[in-house]
Amino acid sequence: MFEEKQPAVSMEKMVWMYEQMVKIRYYEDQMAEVYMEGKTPVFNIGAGTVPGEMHLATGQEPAAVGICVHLTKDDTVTAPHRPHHHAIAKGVDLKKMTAEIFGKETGLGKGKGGHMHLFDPEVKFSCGGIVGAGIPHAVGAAMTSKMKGKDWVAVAFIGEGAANAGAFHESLNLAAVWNLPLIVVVEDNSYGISVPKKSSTSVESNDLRASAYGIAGAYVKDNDPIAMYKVAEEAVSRARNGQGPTIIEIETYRFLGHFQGDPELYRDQTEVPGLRQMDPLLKLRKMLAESESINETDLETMEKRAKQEVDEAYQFARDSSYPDPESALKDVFSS
Amino acid sequence: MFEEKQPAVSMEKMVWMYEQMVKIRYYEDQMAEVYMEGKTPVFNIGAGTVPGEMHLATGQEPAAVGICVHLTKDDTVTAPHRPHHHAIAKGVDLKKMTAEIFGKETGLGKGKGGHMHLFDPEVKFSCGGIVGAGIPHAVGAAMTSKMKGKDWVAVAFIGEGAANAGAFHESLNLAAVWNLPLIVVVEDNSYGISVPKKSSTSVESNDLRASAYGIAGAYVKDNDPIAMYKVAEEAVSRARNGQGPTIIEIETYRFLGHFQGDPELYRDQTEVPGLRQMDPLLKLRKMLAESESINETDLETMEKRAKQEVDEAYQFARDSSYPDPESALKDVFSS
Amino acid sequence: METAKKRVLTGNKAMAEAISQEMERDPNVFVLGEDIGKYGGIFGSTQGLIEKFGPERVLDTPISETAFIGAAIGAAAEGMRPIAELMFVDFFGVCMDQIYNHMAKIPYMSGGNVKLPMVLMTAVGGGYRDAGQHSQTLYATFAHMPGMKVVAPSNPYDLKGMMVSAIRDDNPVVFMFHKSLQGLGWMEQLDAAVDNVPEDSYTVPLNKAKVVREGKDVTIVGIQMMTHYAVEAAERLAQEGIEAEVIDLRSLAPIDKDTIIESVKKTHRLLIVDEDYLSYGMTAEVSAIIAEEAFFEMEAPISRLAIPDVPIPYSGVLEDFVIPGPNKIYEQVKKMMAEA
Amino acid sequence: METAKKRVLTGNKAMAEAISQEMERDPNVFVLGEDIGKYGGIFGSTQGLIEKFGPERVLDTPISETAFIGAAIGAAAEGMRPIAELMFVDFFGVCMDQIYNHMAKIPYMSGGNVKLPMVLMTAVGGGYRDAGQHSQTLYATFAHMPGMKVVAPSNPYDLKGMMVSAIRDDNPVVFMFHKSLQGLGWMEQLDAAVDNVPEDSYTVPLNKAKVVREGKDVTIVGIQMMTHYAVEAAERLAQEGIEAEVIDLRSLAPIDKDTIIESVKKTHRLLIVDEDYLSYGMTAEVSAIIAEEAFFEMEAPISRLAIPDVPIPYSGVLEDFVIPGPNKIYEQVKKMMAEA
Ligand SMILES: Cc1ncc(C[n+]2csc(CCOP(=O)(O)OP(=O)(O)O)c2C)c(N)n1
Ligand SMILES: Cc1ncc(C[n+]2csc(CCOP(=O)(O)OP(=O)(O)O)c2C)c(N)n1
Ligand SMILES: [Mg+2]
Ligand SMILES: [Mg+2]
Repeated sequence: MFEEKQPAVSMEKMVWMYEQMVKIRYYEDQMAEVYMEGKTPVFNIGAGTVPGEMHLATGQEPAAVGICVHLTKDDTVTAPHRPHHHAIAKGVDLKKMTAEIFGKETGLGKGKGGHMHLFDPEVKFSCGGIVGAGIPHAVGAAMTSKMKGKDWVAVAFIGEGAANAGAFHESLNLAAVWNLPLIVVVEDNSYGISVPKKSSTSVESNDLRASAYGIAGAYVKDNDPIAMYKVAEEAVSRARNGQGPTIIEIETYRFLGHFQGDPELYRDQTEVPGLRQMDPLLKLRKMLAESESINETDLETMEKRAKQEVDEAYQFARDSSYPDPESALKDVFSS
Repeated sequence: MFEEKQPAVSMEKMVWMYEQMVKIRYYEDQMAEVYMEGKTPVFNIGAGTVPGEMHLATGQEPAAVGICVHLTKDDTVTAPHRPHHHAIAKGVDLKKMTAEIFGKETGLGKGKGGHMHLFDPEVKFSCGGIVGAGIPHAVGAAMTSKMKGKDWVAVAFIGEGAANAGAFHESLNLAAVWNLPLIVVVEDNSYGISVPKKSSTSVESNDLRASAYGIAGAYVKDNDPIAMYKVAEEAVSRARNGQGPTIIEIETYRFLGHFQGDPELYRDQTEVPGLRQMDPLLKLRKMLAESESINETDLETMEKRAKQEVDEAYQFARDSSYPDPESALKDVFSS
Repeated sequence: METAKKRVLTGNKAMAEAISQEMERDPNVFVLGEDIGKYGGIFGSTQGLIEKFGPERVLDTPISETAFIGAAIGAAAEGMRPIAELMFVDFFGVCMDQIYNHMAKIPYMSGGNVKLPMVLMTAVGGGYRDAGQHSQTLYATFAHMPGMKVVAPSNPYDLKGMMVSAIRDDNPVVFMFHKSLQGLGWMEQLDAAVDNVPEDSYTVPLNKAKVVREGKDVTIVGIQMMTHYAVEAAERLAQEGIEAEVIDLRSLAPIDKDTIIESVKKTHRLLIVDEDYLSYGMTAEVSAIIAEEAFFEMEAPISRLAIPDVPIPYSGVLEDFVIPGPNKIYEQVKKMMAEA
Repeated sequence: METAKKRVLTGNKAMAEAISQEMERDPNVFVLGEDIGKYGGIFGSTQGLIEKFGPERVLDTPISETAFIGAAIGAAAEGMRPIAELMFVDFFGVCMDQIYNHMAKIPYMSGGNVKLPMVLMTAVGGGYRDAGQHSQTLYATFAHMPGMKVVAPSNPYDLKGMMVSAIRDDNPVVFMFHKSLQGLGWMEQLDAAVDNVPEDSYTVPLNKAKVVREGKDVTIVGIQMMTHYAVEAAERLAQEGIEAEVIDLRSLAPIDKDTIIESVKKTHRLLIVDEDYLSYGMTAEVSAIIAEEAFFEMEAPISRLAIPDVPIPYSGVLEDFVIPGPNKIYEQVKKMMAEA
């Protein structure tokens, strides 16, 4: 448990992580609301301000912030279908990201990609809707780093369900053989849609699979951002120093359904309230509030700032125009 | 080394293995010759009695016989692009198999499949030309065994190169989660075509990957058929008793090129003579010859019998007719 | 059957009923795929099955499409009759080797000695803003490859009857169902997704197109959603005195040439409408068949409408622009009639 | 260039030269794939490269197509210009997700903000008895999908020039080379596999078909091996007074409609010949383009020849029966001329 005595993590980093977590949580809460606009009284996934599938990361903030705190914009992040927390922690342009999710012409992809397809080359962030498919892309970024003689690292985020896809195995073996600066972060939120981990995964945790590639593995329990910070710090430093790949698995919590609108008939109704009791955001806030270097006003100011940034992003998205229908024909090829 | 003192393997089984090894070796030697018919003086892969790619298993006999000795015709074997030793050890109809390789209408597939696509449902044998792709088929056979409440096992043979394909990982995880009677035998012949194991594989040996699936793993060194026998005996018994999958890796020798016609510029020219010194066939013969229960005449009789069976198969193939060209249009669908 | 006629089901329930009845009939039939157990399939095709048949015959899988579709092949080779669900057809690329190189070819390469009686069912189609990796139909990608029957029913009656046929067929059948025609509570509610479906088991053939509206002036060939849009357009055209004959292709492979040829012999004009990409797609194949086998029947160029060779974009305005709808069909026919 | 004209290369050496020259020109270009290092590529396309550029830029990979093609995508997104070799196109199914859902779509889904300047080169074609999983061309499987340029050159000159263009192109290019046209020592020796190839670098466009033989009576559209067979047939037909115009399609996507339309305006008759499966293939697309855009130019049904919707069989007699050859083309044209 991260309330326990911890070796020193600088207050600055801790505060950074907390602020990002606040931003992510607020972003997802807002999205949950906006997503229902135009979908009541009769839910219709294709209707409303934000249509299509929507996978929110509420409760999964620690995985993203605990490693992105060690990254610069030269480092690469690839994310899966549930990408908002990673995008925010990696510093993706929040306005353009939100506009993309709204399907607007000012979006990262001019409205062509949407929530599962956010690309911000400025901070080397990408994501996609095919489980496991982002791992090879991170391998390619790690290759580039090595070929160019840089100390850039590449981080691929995946869910625990994705660790059973062939792409996981092929990518880790390749990265290990080539000794690449790759880190795969497995977010174990207990489910792949409705399928519980024990029905999909033959080992307790995926860091154990590191031995199948002769690489480092680490496990973070209790959704603890500070433990994640430390494990990630080591992994990033190994990667930067040419010591090869790492698999990190973090136990995390999916507070919401797989996607918005998921009836969740497959999970015990008492599960989520139990998880909410261990909310990592509240725990970290409590810890900060109890520390001497930061006071309640500072925290509130910071929270306000984070939320304001989010509010501005949503406003920007709302104010933007939809793309010209004919623009659908552009961008297949660049000339 | 299998000359060393060994716990008891019945003479009957030992002799069975030896006879199969003789048959395989002689089959492959004959094939190497026949394959050149019509390809001299100018080699042309598409010409001759047996055209197309030809992957021979000379030197790799122990992997096949050491496990097939424990199987019945209710057990399933799936093999890769280098399938003759497995097919022979599993008891595939040698005449129809050879006719298929000759492209004749009496072949297992009426000339439609060829050397890489041998299907003998009578003994539940199949193979294919896509690296790793046979493993899932064996998983399906193992599922069937379990669903029907049988004690049938399924064995998937692959090369060490195939263990880095996604299908390997997905299949082993699935078989482990479902606790299926699956055995994957990895034949480490040091190369995937020209690529040495150390350039393709991030672990010493693939049995170590068993821990990534919480299953059993075993390693057989020195291409030893008797060590293979014992390891396989345990794996088969585990599978039959509902104790789940096993990965076996066996160190074996590729005496020939990847395929016939391979210039082998990538391997040291002294390597093969060295391997030939450790020929498992000669070693096993020596061991048998030194035993008390079998004499030289018995051995020679057996060798003759094995070779005769092979000669008859080749003769059958030669004597058979090519299929009617129009038959190419049949068998896409069964009615 | 008379009383059963009044019975109404959604697309997904019609499919689940077909599977359930076949599972009762034949102990070798089983289902496997992601979230097909308690969840009942993301698009509801397996609703109620696990409750009835238990987890031994309704198997939730890991996210390992190569392994579980390959396992279905292995099981089919041993005499089982698996139904594997690929959640979205868009995911085909992670397991296409098993589908294309093994499922489709093993029966042929074995000279007919290995049969693979299996169904690969998969959700297709767009129109609800799920973007480039979740909205394709990929009809032609599958139909191009010999060795698979490929069907795409457009209504609950056919979904049930063709699923029964698919399960009983001794060959691999790719069964594409359209998400919007499943009648799910969380999608737009379409009339086309609800239909009379008899409770008793029945079959609908896997190789027959169907004339769903008769007409003498122009033939419109559609499939799944496009059939419904074509009928909508035809009704509008009828008000202006243009009588379009609408054909629901239903089956992509084998393709029912005769029904199309017979129709163009009457109408002498042809528009083909597809929710797949235009180039190298279904519209091309149907056009080529006519240009080869009924060329002299045609009085005007053969016209086609499909996704204009772009990935499916996310934003509603863009997606609506690229997927053909009743309006585009209507306008295209008007243009054809004006020109010739 | 004048003196260079006499320089003769095989197909594989022309490709390797193109890659080598581009690697010299641009440090971001690198190659990865199975057996492309010391072995030089199973079909020789990377011969001599590792000796020249070392294992840092010529990378042998494990048998992990999803990982290494995906890695090429990731590297391209970071500004590298990878050339990935998929040894046989038939293996596409183990990595098609990376190709179809990522390589082809990321540029579009990113609104053009991510460029993927990469080449996926792969060996296609049959005729040498390698059976169902090693003999396909799959032209249409790739060309159907928007977001990739797909080319299939038919001679060493084009192999070099189009490879240079492909490497310099900022878009993903699928570069299909025909095994039989590589001029390898262990395959049948074909004249078509050897050609004049200038040493200096040059480019051949990726979107232009080429009239390789002029004629006035009938147009034959072919690609790769089929172009050569078409020319062979045309020469025989010429002896009988039938002048066939032969077009080498060269590029499947984008397809050069204009060259074909221009030709049929002259000949009014069209035969399309393909080494891919017939249904939903290239022959269908070309036919549909003409039936839509040059319908009134045609005086006879549009005819097509391709693999008759069966997997490629192993036995020589069977394979020869299913792959179109000069004879079948000759006979088909004779039939077309007799009929109309
Ligand atoms: C190859 C592939 N198969 C299936 C899916 C459908 N799918 C989307 S998300 C998901 C579950 C993913 O689970 P996990 O990796 O644990 O991530 P989580 O959703 O829990 O964050 C599935 C099966 C997909 N997108 N891609
Ligand atoms: C998916 C796939 N990729 C590549 C190939 C080409 N290929 C055929 S055999 C082979 C090497 C296989 O090596 P290994 O698994 O060690 O078996 P071995 O040939 O040594 O018996 C390769 C790369 C293939 N057939 N399938
Ligand atoms: Mg999960
Ligand atoms: Mg090997």
